[in-house]
Amino acid sequence: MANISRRDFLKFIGAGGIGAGAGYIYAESVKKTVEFLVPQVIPPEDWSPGVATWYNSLCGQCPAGCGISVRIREGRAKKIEGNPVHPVNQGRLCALGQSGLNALYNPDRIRTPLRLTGARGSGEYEPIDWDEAMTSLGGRLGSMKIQGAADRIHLLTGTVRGHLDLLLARFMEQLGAPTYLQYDYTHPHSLYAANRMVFGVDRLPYYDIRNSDLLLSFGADYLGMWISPVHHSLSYGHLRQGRPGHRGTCVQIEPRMSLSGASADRWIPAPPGTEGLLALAIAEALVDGGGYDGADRADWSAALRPFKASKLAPTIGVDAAVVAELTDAIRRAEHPLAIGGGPAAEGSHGTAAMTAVNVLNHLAGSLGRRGGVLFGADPVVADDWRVRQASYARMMEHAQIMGRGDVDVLLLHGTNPVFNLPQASGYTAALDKVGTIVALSSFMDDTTAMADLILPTNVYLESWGDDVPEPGVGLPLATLSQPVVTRIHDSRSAGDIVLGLAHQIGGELPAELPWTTMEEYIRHSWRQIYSVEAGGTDAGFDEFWKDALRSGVWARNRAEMEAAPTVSPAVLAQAGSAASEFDGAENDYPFVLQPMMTQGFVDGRGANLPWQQELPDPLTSVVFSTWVELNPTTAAELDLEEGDVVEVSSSAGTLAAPVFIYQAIRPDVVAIPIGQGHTRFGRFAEGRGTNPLDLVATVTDESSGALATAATRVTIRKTGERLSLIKTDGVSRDLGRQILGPAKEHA
Amino acid sequence: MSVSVLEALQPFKKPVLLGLVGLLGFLVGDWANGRFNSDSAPVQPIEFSHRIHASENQIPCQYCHVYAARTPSAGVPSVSKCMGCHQSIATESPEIQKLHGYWEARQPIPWIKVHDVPDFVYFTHKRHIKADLECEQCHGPVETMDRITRVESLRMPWCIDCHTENQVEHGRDCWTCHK
Amino acid sequence: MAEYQEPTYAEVNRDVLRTMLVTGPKYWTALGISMTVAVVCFFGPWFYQIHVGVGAAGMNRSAFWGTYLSNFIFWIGLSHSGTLLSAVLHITQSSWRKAIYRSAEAMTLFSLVTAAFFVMVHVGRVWFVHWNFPVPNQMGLWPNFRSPLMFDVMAVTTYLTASSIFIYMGSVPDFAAVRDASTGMRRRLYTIFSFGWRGTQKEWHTLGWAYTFFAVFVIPLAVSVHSIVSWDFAMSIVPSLHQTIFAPYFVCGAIYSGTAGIVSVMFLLRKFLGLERYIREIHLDNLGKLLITLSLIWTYINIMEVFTGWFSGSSFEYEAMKFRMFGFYGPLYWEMLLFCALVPLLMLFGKIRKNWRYMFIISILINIGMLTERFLIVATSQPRKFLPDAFGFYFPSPVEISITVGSFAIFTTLFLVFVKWVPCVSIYEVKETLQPLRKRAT
Amino acid sequence: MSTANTLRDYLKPGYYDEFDYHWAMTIDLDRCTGCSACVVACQAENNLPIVGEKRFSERREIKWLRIERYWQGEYPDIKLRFLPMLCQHCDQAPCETPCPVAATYHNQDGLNTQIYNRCIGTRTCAVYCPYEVRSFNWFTYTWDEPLEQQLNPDVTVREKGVMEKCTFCIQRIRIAKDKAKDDDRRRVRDGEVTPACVQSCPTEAMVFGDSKDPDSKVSQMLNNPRGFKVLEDLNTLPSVVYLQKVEEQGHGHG
Repeated sequence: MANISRRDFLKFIGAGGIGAGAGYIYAESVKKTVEFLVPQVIPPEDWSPGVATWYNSLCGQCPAGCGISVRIREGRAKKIEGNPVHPVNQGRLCALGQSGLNALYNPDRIRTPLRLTGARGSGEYEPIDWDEAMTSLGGRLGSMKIQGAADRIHLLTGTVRGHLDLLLARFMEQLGAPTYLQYDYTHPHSLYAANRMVFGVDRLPYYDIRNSDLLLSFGADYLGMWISPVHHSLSYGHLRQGRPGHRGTCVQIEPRMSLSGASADRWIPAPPGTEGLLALAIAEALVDGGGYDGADRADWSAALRPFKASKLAPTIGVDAAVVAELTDAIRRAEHPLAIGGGPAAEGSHGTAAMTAVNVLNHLAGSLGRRGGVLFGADPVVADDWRVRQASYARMMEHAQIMGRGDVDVLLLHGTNPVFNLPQASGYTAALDKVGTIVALSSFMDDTTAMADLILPTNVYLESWGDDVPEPGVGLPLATLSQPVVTRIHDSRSAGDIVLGLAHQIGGELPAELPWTTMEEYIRHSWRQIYSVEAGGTDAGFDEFWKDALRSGVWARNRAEMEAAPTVSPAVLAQAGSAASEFDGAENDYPFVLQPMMTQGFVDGRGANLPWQQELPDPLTSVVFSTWVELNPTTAAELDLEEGDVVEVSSSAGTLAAPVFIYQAIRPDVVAIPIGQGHTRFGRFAEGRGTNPLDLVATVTDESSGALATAATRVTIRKTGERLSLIKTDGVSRDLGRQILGPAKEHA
Repeated sequence: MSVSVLEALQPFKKPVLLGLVGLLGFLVGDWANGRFNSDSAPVQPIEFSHRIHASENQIPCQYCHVYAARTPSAGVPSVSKCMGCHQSIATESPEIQKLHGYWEARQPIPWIKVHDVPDFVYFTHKRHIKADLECEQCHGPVETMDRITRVESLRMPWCIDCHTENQVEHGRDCWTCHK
Repeated sequence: MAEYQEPTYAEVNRDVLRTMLVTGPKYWTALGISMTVAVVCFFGPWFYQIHVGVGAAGMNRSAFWGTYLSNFIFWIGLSHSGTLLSAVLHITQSSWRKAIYRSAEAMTLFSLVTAAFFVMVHVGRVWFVHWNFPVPNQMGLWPNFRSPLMFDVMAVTTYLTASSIFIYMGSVPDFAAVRDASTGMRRRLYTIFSFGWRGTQKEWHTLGWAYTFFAVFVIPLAVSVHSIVSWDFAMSIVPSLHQTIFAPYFVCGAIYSGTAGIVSVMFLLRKFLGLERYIREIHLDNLGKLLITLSLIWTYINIMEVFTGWFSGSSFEYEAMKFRMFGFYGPLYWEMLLFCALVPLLMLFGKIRKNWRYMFIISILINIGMLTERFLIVATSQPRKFLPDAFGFYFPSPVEISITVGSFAIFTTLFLVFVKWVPCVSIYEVKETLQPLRKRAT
Repeated sequence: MSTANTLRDYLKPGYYDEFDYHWAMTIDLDRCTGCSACVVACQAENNLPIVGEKRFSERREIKWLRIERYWQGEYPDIKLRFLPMLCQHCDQAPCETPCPVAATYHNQDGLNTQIYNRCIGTRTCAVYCPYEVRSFNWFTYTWDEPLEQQLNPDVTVREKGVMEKCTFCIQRIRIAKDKAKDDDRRRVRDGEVTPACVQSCPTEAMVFGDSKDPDSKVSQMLNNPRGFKVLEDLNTLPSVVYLQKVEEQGHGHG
């Protein structure tokens, strides 16, 4: 361009300038945001960046008492795994246990002490600080103690074992308050009762599934929710494939196929409440066929005569041939083992049924024998917690006292009776009569929501404590629970709160409970354990303690077994009829209700854990909801399809829930999972599903005082509404695609 | 009447040229920003000089960056570490006064990150040091710097090139650095 | 109807150029509406989707592909015929093509553009869509050349380039015509567009040669493009997609829907731009015959597909086919057969074949059918794959439906713009077909 | 040029023999009880999002490992069989070829990789995968405070529009290799790496290891006559081998 006019020149300058500016700003805008490199002021010694450390502790998700090992990065818990050296779970852990992180980091945890401002149950609370909470409560308890009105103080906890239990007991004792109860829906009262009756022991024996080669389970969902699932699963794996060329057989007798039923080789849907009879029928056949050769054989066959299979067949809905087969199997087996639980134990005569199972074990010669029922030595920590386990009957007495208005202060910890007791029990109403309800709780659950004062507790991952698993695995052991992370909210462990109260109250309590923190107390108690073991000296305890902290468990390195108790035929008469009776007439209420604990939620305590909510139910793949399981034929008769909302009603109550067509359930049984239907329990659980316990009539098993949850009859009505169940399954048949492996010739 | 394209294009000539000039300007501006206002050497809360420590006092890198050989991250020294020496040394200098300020307040020093690898990369110092790389290879002649400056781009092509030259075992498998 | 009066050269210029130079309110309203729909139904929802994630669409586990992909195929399909047809007919020197090929090729172009949009709507992270191209980048990574989707990117881009060159080349003389008929800025523009076309013998010769060359070049390309698109499916091992027949199936289907598309467009152009004298029964008649042939081939392939499903005897193929024919989407399947296999048979009757209204309706029905076909291919295959436990279901979300509607608006908009910038009937080639004037005088 | 190179190696004949590891897994269906511990273990280890009820109902859940259920027979002679389904890390993976940007490919450990940074979300891999083990991030998921504190710092948190799947816990493999290098071992010892699912399995049904090492536990399991591969006819050469459930004879449905 030869001649550029002046204004053109300016234009070019402008263009260039604007361009340059734009370029500069652009470069500025794409710069990374400034990141900081923040050092520690004083680095902790066992810390280095980007490297994980593991702490061993105790799982608090269910009473099985597994040892856990938690992965910590930069002071935060990242993963929970089983403690490899723990004899109960040997490094393995169930889904619920692993979801413990959801409890620790749950967004709905109670973060500060709360005082009720509105009406009870209104959920209107004001945050207060700890001193205020402790002084007011301590003062209250103290004054009651002085007035000698301490017996008007009740303490109700969930299953609490080990030294925390002893601490609580001591505290109540010093306070002069006799009532300290533990209520846990999962506690198998009838099984305990039966064992007391037959074996004369008040402790669960160890069922050696691992080494047995024939496992007869009368309703016990040992892989699902029975006593110690993870340990049983380990044993099951060994039973199946652990011994080369020698595969154990499993038979499951239950009206609705449980997780264990699915894994069993044979599933026998005996009518609900007749499992006991079947056990006796087998026992009879065994004695009759000479499978039992004890000295008292004659007495046994006499006592068992009424249970001849041929006679019973119509009642127990299992024909004599099957009984014969099972009997042969037992006779052929080297290590037969019978276990009982679940619906069989939840009948109106659950104790009798469990007695029958025990008897069968005796006659099969499985007592005190490898692969059978083993009786362990005394535990290393006093285990009178069992005495405090309140059966339904005992809860009702306690409720009556409350109802009379004779309870001024009720201390609650780690239990949720409002949810876990049937409405018909009227517990909630009685609760309302209590002067002051104080809840030591991490979550605002159905019961905590009734409290006047709420003291937020640490979850187990933040607490000191210890535990003796029940049943022990043969060797006396104790699990140590230590905080794996620093408290994330302004909460305290139950033990610390109690110790704090003791000092508040004053009097002789501080002397009797001299420890200031739970840690100190546990350390002290373990010192005692140690000195007993070491023969009266506590030299070298510090080493021992370091070890314990590192391994998270201490076990005496030799198994100690007691001889098998003798069993007399008299127990049969003592136990009475093993056949269950039901609430409600058969023609008004054609179906039997089976409220079932699911592995995901246990008795509902897992419902606030998002991972559990999002975990497809192992048997149905349903998530987020309550469903009503029906047999296909039943559904067809009632013209019901999956997702049809039905109204299930018993003499005690009514609920509405969508139908799920379950292939493996008796046509005359309706199963509903427990766990959902919380009124208060945080964002993940609230207003979701319904609680089948509202249907349960208050039938109790006299011998154990347990609530017979499987002894209610119900009727079903189609509402016409639909509510499509959320599930992950598409089509649960393999359409001949041989997805589970090439078809075998014989199949 | 003409049908010549060039003629028709005449009036568009100037706008196009203007555009080009603008573009040129843009590039210049972009470059200028990098040159004169780069974020490769930010001003730190304390004028810490690597030259004094590493060069004059001959303190080895890992005396302060203790974690470098042991863990994925080199780790910036803790305040207590600094105080370890500066309790007594050069206490009167204003910069050290700042340090003391942080120490007494038990506050960490908010150092600005200079060598910041892109997100979603799992870089580990340990492996690189165990492979006998010199710190200088990535961090440049730190011992000559009063204010620490980024000399390498720390971007993926740079990583890949080095991995390729040194024939790092599976050094170009994505899962070596991304997870 | 009066005896058909061939237009004179002058008339041709006048009539065709009028469509460009004279613009009535009708046009503006049409343009306004289509643009609004495009923005509201397509871009709005799309940006919303970019914001929240592809979850805005109805796709889910086991149905990872949805309407976005089926629409992509549909538009690619529609693009066929345009260029392909015009090329084939050019080589076979069938003179009836001359009046219609320009707009047909335009269709190709614009449906390709629309299809390209769907690629971007489909992917999860559209801001990285450029990684599909083998351009050097800061990570020093290259695309995966084994991927049928990569073939796709190549094929479609090539096809787009080729067709645009093809259509442009064919329009140069007409641009010149426009240039000569206009003044001012427009004249300037068209001077540039027409590369200073003078109409000398040499120029005509070169154009003719280059044009024929391109025609030959474009035909295999067009065929390959849709074969490759079909491989997106056929290369998977998904039952009912993993079939050798897919390539011919797709190509035939593409030409089929494309030709039908041309009929619809012809009808509209003729009606609204008053080109009755140029677009005539003969075109309709020939296109009709073509359609019948294609519909028969298409029907045959469909029967074969069902046959393979049955004959294979594998539960996988069988279940998938059963689901397609009698499952939730069964009705759609039969609707497709009705529209694409039965209805076209009506065109066997000359009366219907020569009637603009009937043909228009039929052509629309065919394309509805083809749209359904593509949808079924996507929606009924994935939810019935191998593991029954993972069987699922797919239903398009409002966002998807709206975007589908919007895509038609995009196409319309582009076409409306096109008719104002390029003579939608080739002036010079039409002239070639006319009797010289003096002949007509005698 | 990493990807390009990986691909070139991949096309070489006998590439599989050149693996320096070949991670494999066996799942004994005779031990598996369907308890789902592995599912949660995976969720915890790999930062799988909590998607919520709505997303679940839309079948948009993200699970790298799921339990499939198959009923056999009719009541009362009925059986329920479980099939844990996770990425099979096929040696001839149908999902690897179609990714236009090579975000998924086969690496030298016989692993089927998934590179989140590179993924543009065409979802082709998921369509091509016969096992349907790939999950797509239809949205960007968030964690309610303070749940995010649990996130595993060793694993990338994925954003919307990205495909993800089981990695055989690559982060654990890397840590193990790192450790091996530290004590100057050429190879990782057998049992040094256990993916989260294998680690948690209460019945010890899952075994993981290097199938190139003839002495490894997994190699021995691979010789088990009960072994089979799901959808073997597709010849995808999975690295996950299932051991068939043993069916008792004589009664019921066998």
